[in-house]
Amino acid sequence: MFGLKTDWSLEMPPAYFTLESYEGGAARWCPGCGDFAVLTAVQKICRDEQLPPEKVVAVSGIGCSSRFPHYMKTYGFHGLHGRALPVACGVKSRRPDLKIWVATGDGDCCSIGAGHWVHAIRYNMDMTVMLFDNAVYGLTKNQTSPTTPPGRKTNTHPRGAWLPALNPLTATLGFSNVSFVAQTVDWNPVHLHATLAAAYRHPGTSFVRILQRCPTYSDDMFAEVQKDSNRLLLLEHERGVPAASGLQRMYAKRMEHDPLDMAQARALAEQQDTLPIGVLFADPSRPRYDEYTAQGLEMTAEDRLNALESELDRFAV
Amino acid sequence: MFGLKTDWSLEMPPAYFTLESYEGGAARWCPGCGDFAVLTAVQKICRDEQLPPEKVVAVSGIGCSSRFPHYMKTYGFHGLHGRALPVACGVKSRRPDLKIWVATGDGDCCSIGAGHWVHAIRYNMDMTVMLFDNAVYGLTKNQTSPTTPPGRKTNTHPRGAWLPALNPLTATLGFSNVSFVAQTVDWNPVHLHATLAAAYRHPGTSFVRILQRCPTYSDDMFAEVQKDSNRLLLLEHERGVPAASGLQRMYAKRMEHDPLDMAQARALAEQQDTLPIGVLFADPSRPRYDEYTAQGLEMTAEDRLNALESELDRFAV
Amino acid sequence: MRQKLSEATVEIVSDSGEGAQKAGQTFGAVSAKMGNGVWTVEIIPAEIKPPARSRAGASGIRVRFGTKAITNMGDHADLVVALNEQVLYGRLDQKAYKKGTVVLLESKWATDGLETIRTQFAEALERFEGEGLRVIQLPIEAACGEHTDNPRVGKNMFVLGMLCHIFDRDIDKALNEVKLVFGKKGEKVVAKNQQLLRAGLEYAAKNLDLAFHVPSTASDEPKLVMNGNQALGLGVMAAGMEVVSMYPITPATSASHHVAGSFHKMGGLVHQAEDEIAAVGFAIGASYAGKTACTITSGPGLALKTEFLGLAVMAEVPLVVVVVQRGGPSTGLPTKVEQGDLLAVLYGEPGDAPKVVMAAATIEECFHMVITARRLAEAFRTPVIVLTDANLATGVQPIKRPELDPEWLAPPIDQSPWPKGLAPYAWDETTGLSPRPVPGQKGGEYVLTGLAHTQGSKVAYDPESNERGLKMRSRKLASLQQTLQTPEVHGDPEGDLLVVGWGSTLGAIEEAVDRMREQGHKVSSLHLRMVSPLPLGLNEIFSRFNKVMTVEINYSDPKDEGPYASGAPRRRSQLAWLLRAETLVDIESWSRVQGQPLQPLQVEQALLEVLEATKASAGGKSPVTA
Amino acid sequence: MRQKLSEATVEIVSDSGEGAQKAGQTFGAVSAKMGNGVWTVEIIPAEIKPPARSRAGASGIRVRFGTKAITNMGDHADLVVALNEQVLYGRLDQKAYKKGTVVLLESKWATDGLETIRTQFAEALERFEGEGLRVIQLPIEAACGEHTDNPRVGKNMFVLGMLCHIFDRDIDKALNEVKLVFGKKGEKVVAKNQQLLRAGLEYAAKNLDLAFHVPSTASDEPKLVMNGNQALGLGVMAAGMEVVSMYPITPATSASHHVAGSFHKMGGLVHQAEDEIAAVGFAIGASYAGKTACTITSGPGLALKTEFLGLAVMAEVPLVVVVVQRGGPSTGLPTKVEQGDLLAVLYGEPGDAPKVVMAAATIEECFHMVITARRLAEAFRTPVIVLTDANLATGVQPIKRPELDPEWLAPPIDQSPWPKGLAPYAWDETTGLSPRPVPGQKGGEYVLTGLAHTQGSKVAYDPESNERGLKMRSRKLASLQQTLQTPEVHGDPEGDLLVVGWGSTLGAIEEAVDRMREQGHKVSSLHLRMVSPLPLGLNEIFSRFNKVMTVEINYSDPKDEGPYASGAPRRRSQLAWLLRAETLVDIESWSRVQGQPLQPLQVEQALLEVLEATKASAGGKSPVTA
Ligand SMILES: Cc1ncc(C[n+]2csc(CCOP(=O)(O)OP(=O)(O)O)c2C)c(N)n1
Ligand SMILES: Cc1ncc(C[n+]2csc(CCOP(=O)(O)OP(=O)(O)O)c2C)c(N)n1
Ligand code: SF4
Ligand code: SF4
Ligand SMILES: [Mg+2]
Ligand SMILES: [Mg+2]
Repeated sequence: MFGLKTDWSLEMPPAYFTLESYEGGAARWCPGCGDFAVLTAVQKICRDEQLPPEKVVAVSGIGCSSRFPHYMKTYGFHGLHGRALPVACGVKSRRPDLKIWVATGDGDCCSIGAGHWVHAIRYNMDMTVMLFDNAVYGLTKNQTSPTTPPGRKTNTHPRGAWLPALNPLTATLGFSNVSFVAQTVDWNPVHLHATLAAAYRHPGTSFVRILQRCPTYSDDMFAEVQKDSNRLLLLEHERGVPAASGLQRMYAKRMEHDPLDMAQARALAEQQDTLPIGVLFADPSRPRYDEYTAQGLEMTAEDRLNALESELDRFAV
Repeated sequence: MFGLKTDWSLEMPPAYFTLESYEGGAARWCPGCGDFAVLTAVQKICRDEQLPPEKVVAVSGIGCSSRFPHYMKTYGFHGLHGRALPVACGVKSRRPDLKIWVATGDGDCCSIGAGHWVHAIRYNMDMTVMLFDNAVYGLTKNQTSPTTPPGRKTNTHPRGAWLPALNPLTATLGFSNVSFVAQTVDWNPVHLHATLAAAYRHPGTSFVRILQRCPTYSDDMFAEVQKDSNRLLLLEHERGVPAASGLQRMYAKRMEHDPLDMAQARALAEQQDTLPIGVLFADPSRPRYDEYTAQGLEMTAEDRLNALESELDRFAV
Repeated sequence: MRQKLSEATVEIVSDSGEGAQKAGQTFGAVSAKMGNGVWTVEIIPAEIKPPARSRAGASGIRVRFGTKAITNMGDHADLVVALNEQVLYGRLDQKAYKKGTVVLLESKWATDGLETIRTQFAEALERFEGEGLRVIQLPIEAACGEHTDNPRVGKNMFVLGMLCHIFDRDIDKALNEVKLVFGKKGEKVVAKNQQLLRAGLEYAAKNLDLAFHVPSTASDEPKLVMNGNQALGLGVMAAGMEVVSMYPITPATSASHHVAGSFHKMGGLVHQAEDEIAAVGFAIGASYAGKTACTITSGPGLALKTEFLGLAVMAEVPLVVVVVQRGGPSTGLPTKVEQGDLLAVLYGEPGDAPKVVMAAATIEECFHMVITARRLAEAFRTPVIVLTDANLATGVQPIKRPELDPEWLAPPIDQSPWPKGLAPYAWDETTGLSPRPVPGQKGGEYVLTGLAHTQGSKVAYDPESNERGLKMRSRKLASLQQTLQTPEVHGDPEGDLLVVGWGSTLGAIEEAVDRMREQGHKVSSLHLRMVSPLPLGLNEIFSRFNKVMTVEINYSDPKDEGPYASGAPRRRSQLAWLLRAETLVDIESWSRVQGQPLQPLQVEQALLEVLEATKASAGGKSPVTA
Repeated sequence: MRQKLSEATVEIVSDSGEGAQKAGQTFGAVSAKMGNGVWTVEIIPAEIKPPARSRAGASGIRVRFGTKAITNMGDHADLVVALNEQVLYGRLDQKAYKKGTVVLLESKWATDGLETIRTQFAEALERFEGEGLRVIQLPIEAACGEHTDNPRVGKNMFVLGMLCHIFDRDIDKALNEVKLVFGKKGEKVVAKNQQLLRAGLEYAAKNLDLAFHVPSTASDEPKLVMNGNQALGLGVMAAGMEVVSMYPITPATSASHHVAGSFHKMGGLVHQAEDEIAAVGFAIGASYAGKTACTITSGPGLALKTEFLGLAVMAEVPLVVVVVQRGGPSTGLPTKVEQGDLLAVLYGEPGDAPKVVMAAATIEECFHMVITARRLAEAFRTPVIVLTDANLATGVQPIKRPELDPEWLAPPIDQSPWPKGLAPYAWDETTGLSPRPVPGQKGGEYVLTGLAHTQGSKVAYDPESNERGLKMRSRKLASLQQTLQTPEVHGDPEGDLLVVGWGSTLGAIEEAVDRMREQGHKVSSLHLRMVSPLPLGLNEIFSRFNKVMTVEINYSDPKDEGPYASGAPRRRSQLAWLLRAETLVDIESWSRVQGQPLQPLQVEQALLEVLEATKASAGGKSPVTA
C-alpha cells in the first residue's frame, strides 16, 4: 500500500507488529466522525514504520479528538484542555527514543492552547502535531471555535458566529522556526496517510491541519469541498507528498509546490476558494530544541556527583 | 510639529490640554531606558489629539514597560503579567468612548501572553498596542525573552540563548483579521511619534513593535542598528507613515510600500539585515469586534425589563 | 379504581437520540401545570453519541412528581420505560431502582435477528429478575408502528401517552403541551404527535393494569418551569448584567447558551473568550470600566481564573463569578455533580484574598442569587462567587414566577466629575468600604494595580501600606457579616443531631430529616447559603445539639476504615473542615462522591448511623423519644 | 581596648550600583571563615535602577554576626555605613535602627554644589538626631579618593576595610577574600581593591574610636556560605533532578539562575517555558516519561499552575514544586517576604487534591528538603510542594557542607518489561500506593488521564470508581503520616504558651522564646516542616500548654480592633486556621505582613502580650515563675 512497507512483506522482522498491535479500546466517537480515519492512518503508519508500541506516546488535550490516545494501544497522555503541546515537549525533552503523536482540536490548539502553539512550533522538537479541525467545539456540544466560519450558528452564537475565522496555516507559517506545515482531509484516506507519513518522517515539529468532519455538529461544514474536488488543490513535490498514483486521478487541480518556498506557501495558505492539500512548507534544517534538551543524558552518577562537588566548592569558606 | 496640531495654535479649544495634562508620577525607569521616549510620544499624541484625560485608559501587563500607566495622568490598569490584552478588550467592549493604549513587553505579549495576542489581533478592537521589544526580561533582571537573539547570554541561559528569536512581525501578519502592523525605534522620536500617531488614528487594533533599548540588561542589543542607519529601511506611504521632512534626511534606505500589500509586508517582516520601519500593513476595512460588542448600549431599563418578561414567558406553565 | 399515591418517580431510559428526554420533559410540564410538585433530571451518557444499546450509553430522564413540592430526584424509581435492556445496567449500578420497580421493557429484542442480541436480552431479564424488578415486556415500537411509518422517531410520544394513562394526567393539558413543543414545526407535525400520544394512552389503557392517581392542587400562582442553568441565565439578565464573559465548559456552558439566545434583546453581550483566563480578564476590564460583568465556569476553568481572582480582590474590582461545580479533581467527572470546589474558591489564591462566597440551594435561588451577588459585588467592591452544581444545572422544577424589579438592574454608570481630593480607595476605616471612580469621570483618574498600593492606588514602598490594604479588604467581610441573618434551623432548635449542608443537597437532606423526625428522631438541619463570610450565631446553634455533622458531595475519608493511626484526624468534607476551624466544634462529615445527587434514603441511613454511634458513645441512654 | 560583643549587626546602605552588597557579602564571608555565626540579608530597592539619593531607593546589605550561630536578621542594627542620607529614611520606616545606632555617614553632601541637597542633608541630620541615632560624618569618598582615581567604584572596599578595623576582622582572610571575589578580573584589579581595603582599615584606625571584638571559634568542619535560593538550586542538583522547568518570577528566579549556571555540567536541563502553565506541563510530561522534574515559582506563577497540579494529583504524577513565597495577594510585594501561600497550596485546586506539602525553615533545609521531596514524590506518586520564601531566598548563612550521597540521586528509569497483568494503578488497598509504568516499558502501555479512572487508567463510567480513586489518593497521605516523627518542642514540654511556626520564621521565633525563657517565662515553641500531612501527636503536645498560638508572616485580623460583633471569629493566620480545623484547639495567631522578616524583638513583644492576656483571663494567678 502507498509504496510503503506492506503486510505481506516476506522479510518480516523478528517481532513484527500488526495493525492490532496499535489498536486500543473501541473508539467511541459518533458514527461518521472524521476522527476514525485519522486514528486508522496513524495506526497504519506505526505499523508501516514498525514502531514498538512501548516507544510510542500519544499526547492530547481535551476534546473529542483528544480522546485519541485512549484508542491507541501505546503509551498515552490525555491531559488538560489546551495543554497537549507543553506536555508533549516535556515527554520528548529527555526521551529522544520516544515517538510522539499529538492530537489536538481547533479549540484545544488554536483557542485555549494558542500560546503553546506559537512556542511549540518555535521549539521544533521532533513530533507530529495533528490539528483535528472540525471548526467547532465537539465535546462540549457545538460552540464557536476560532476556525468556525462567520455566520455559522452555534450554541454560543445562536445568531451566527461573528468573527472572521482564524486560519491555522497562515498563523503557523508566521511563527519563527516553523519547520513543517501541511494540510489534508479526513475523507481521503490515501492523502491523509501520505501526508501524515511525510509529517512523521520529517525531523522536527510537523504541524498537520486535518479538515475533519463532525457529522453531529457541523455536518455540512466541509460538504462542499468534499463534493467538489475542484475546491481542493493537490500540492505535489518529491520532498512533500509525492505524486502517488491514486491521488493524481482524484484531483483535477494539482500543482508542483516546493515546500522550501515560504512565500508561495503563505500565499497558498491564504486561499479559501481552493484549499491546498499536501505539504505547504518543510525545512528539515531548522534547529531542533530536542537536540539541545537531550544534552547530557549520557552522564553517569559519578560524573554528576563530581560536578556537584566542584559546585559546592564555589560556596566553600 | 510633524504637521499635526501644535502648541501655539491660536484656535485653542475651551479646555485646552497641555502635555502636563497627561504627565503622571515621575517615571522610574533606569536612566537611558527607551521607555521614556515612548511615554513622551504617547503624551504628545494625546495632547495633539486633545484627548480628555478621563477618556484615556492605559492598560498594561507586568514588566518594566508595563509600568507605563503609572506615568500617565489618565485612567490606567496595571494588571497581570501577560494579560493586558484581555483586560483592554473588556474595557473597550462596552465603552466605545474610551481611548485605549496598551503597553506590553516582549515577554508579556509574546511569551506568557501569546495566546491573547493571537486573539486580540483577530478581535481587532479599536486600540493601540505598543510592543516594547527590548529582547530581554527587564523587570525580573535579565532572562531570555522570545525575541532574544540566539547566543546572547542571559541569567537563564548563561551560555547563550539557544532558540531562534521569535519575529513578532511575521507572527502578527499571520494572524487572521490583522489590521495594522508597524515597526519603529525608540531612539528616533520623530519616527516613533509618526508611527504611533498613525497607529492611534487607525480604526482597529494597531500593533506597533518598538525596538526599545534597555541600557541595563541589553545595552548593545540595538547598538548596531542605531549606529548604522543603513540597517534600517524607511517605509513610506501616504496611508502609512507619510514622507515627513526630517525622516527622509535621516535614512538613506527608503522604500515606498503600500500597507495593503500583505505579501510584501510579510517579505519585509522577514528581513533581518535591514529592518523595515514604518507601517508594514494597514487595512482599515477589517471587521472590528468592538462594533459588535457595543451593540445594545442604547437600551433603556424599560426595554430590558420588557424583553426579560417575554423571556420568562417562554418558561411559563 | 386508580391507586392513590402521594408521589411517584418515573424514568424513561433509551439510547440517545430516541427522544426520551423530550417525552419526560413534557410529562413534567404537564404535571407542573396540573399543580403537582415536580423534579426532573436528565440521564446523560458520557459520550456525545454512544453506540446503540451500550451499557454506559443510557440517555433519558427521571421525573419525580407528587402532591406536595418536590425538591430532589428522590430515591428509587417506581416505574421505568426502557427502550432496550442494555441501558438499564448503568442505572442499576447507580442504584436507581429497588425491588418491585416496574419496568416496561421494549420486547422486540427478544426476537431480534441477531443471536447475540437475543442472548443479551435473555441475560438481562434474568439479572433484572434477580434484582427484584417487575419487568413487563411490551412491543412498544410495534404498537407505535401501527400509527406511524417512523416509529423510531415517534415512539417517545407514544410512551408519553402510556405514562399519561398510567398516572392519570390531564389529557387536554398534555395535548396542548405537545402543541407548544412542536408548534414551530408546523401543524402536521403537531397533529401526528398528538395522535401518537392518544394512541399510547389507549394502548396502555387496554394492555396494562397499572393505574395511579397523584392528587394535585391547581393554583393561580404564575409558575415557570426551568433548570438551574436556565434560572442562572435569567438571573444574570434580571441582575442587569451587561457582559457575560465565558469559555465553554460542562456543566456551566448551557447557562451561557441560554443567555446567548436572548441577551441581545436586552442589549447584553456574551463574549466567548479564547480561554478562561481571558474570559475573567475581559470581565474585569469591563467592570473596571463601570460595566457589570460576570463570568461563568466550572472546576478546571476556575483553576485557570485563580490569578485574576487574586487581582480582583487586591484591586477591589466588582465581579460575579458563577461556578457550576462538577466532579474533580482535574477533568474528573465533567458531566456529574460534586461539591468539591468550596475550599478552592475560599483559599485558591496565593496570599490573603478574602471574597464573598455564596451557594445556591435551589433552582429558584440560582435566579435570585445572581441578583444579590451583583449588588454585593458593587457595594463591597469585591468579587463574589456563586456556587451551584451539575445537579442544580440539570434539575428541572416549577418555580414561582419572579416579579421583576427595576431595582435589580445595575444603575447606569456615574460619569459625573469625581470629588476633588477623594482617593480612589478612600477606605472607611471601620467598614473597609470605599467609593469607586470609573473611567470617564473627570478628576478620578487613577491606575488600578495588583501591586500593594496606598489608598491613592500608588505603588506602596512602605511596610505599613501593605498591611493596611490587607486589613481594609479583610474588614469588608466583617462588615458584611454584621448584616447577615443567622440561618434558620429546619426542625426543632435543639436535639441529638444537627445536619449542616450547603448547595444542591438541600432537598435530599430536608426530606431525610423530615422522615426521621416523623419516626421520632431528634434531628434537625441547617443549610448555609453564605459561606464567606459565614453568618454569626453558628456556635450558639451548634451548642444546642449533641452532635453536629455535615452532609456533602465531596470527599471525606470514610469512618472506621483504612490504615489510620488512632487519633489521626481523618480528612473531612470541605464544609465540615471550614466549620471546625471556625467554631472549634467537633464536626463530623458524611459524604458520597459518586457523581450523583444524594438520595434522601442514603442520607437517612447515614444520619441513623451517626445517631446510633452518638447514642452508643453517650453511654446507651437513648435521647430519642419513641 | 576593644569592647567585647557577643554579636553585632552592621548595615551598609547606599544608592544601587555603589557596591554595598559586595562589600557586605565579603564582610560576611570573612566572618564565617573566622568561625563566627553569620546572617546576611540584602536590602533591595523596589526598582531596578532607582534614581540616586531616593528614599525608596535604598540598596545595601545587613550583616549580623556573632559568637554563636545566627539564624535570622535580628532586630536593630548597631552600626550603619550610609553613603548618602536619603537612603536611610526607608530603613527608619522599617524600624531597622534604634536609639544609639551608630551611623557613619558620608559627609560630602553637606557641602554639595546644589542647595537642595545641602538642605536635604541638614534636615536628615536633624531627623536622625531626633531618632536618637549617633551620626558620625565622614568624608568617605574623599578619603578613598586619595587611593584611587575612581572613588565611586572603589569606596565599597574602602568601607569594607573600615568595618574590618572596627570589628577586628582577620586581615589576611579579608585580603584573600578580595582575591577570590575579583580574581577573574585579573591581578591588577585584585591588588587595587586590596589596597583600598587596607586604606579603609587604616583610615578607621586613625579617625574612629570604634573598636569591637566578636569572639569566634574557628572549626574544621567544612562550611559553605550561601543563600536559600542557592541552597535550593544545589539541592535540586543533589536530588538528581534532570529537568528544572520554570518561568521567571521574583523571588524564585534566582534559584533557577543558580541551576542554569552549572546544571549542564551534571547533564541537567533548565527549560524556560513560555509561561508557568507550560512550565509545569513540561515538567509533568518529563516526569510521566520517567525523568525527575521540578518547577520553581512564586505566588502568581503558582496560581497559574493550579489546574496542572490538580492533574498531577489525579493522575499521580511525581513532581516537585518549589514555591518561593512573596507578598500577596496578586502581584503584591514581588521582592518581599510573606508566608501567604499555605492554604493555596493545600486547597487551591478544585476538587479533592491531597498532596504533600513541606516548608523549609532554614537555608540548610532549602538544600535537603528538595532531596526528600523528590523521594517522596516518587514513593508516593504525587506532587510534593516545597515552600520557602523571600527571606530564605536572600538570606546568606554559613551551613555545614553536605556530604553528597549517591543515594540522593534519582535512580535511572526502569525500562524492563512491565509485569503481565499488573494495572497501571495497582493500588495497595491499605496504603494507596502503586507501582508506576514508564514509557518504554513493554507491556506497561497505558493512557494517563485527568478523568476519573479505574485502576487500569480507563475512563470510569461507574459511580464507584470515582470514589475509589479519591479514596486511594487520600490514603496515601494517611500512609505517609504514619511514618512522620512528632516534632520536637523547643523549650520545656509543657508551660503557659506554645508558639507554633513554620518556614523562615524559625530563627526569630526561637530567639524570642529563648530570651523569654531566660526571663523566666514558660514559653516553648514548635516548628512544623511537614504541613500536609500534619505529623501525629500535635493534640497531645498542645494539651500540655495553657495557650497555643502561631506566629506567621501572613494576614490575620488584629485582635481587639475593628467593627467586629462580639463572638464574630476573627480571620486567623493560615497555619492557625489549619491547626484549628485539625486539632479543635483554640489556636490564637499573631502576624505581621509588612514584607519583612520577623524580628525577634517583635515576636517577643507579641508573645508577652498574649501571656499577659492569658494570665488575666486565667484570673490573675501568674503561671510565670520569676
Ligand atoms: C480548562 C478547561 N476549559 C474548558 C474545558 C471544556 N472543554 C472540553 S473540550 C473543549 C473544546 C473542544 O473543542 P476542540 O478542541 O475543537 O475539540 P473537538 O471536541 O472539536 O475535537 C472544551 C471547551 C475543559 N475541559 N477545560
Ligand atoms: C504570572 C507571572 N509570572 C511571572 C512574573 C514575573 N515577571 C514580571 S515581569 C516579567 C517579564 C518582563 O519582561 P517583558 O515583558 O519583556 O517586559 P520588560 O520588563 O522587558 O519591559 C516577568 C517574567 C509575574 N509577575 N507574573
Ligand atoms: S461530536 Fe463531532 S467531533 Fe465529536 S465525536 Fe461526534 S462527530 Fe466526532
Ligand atoms: S531594566 Fe531595562 S527596560 Fe527596565 S527600566 Fe531599566 S533600562 Fe528600562
Ligand atoms: Mg473542534
Ligand atoms: Mg522585555
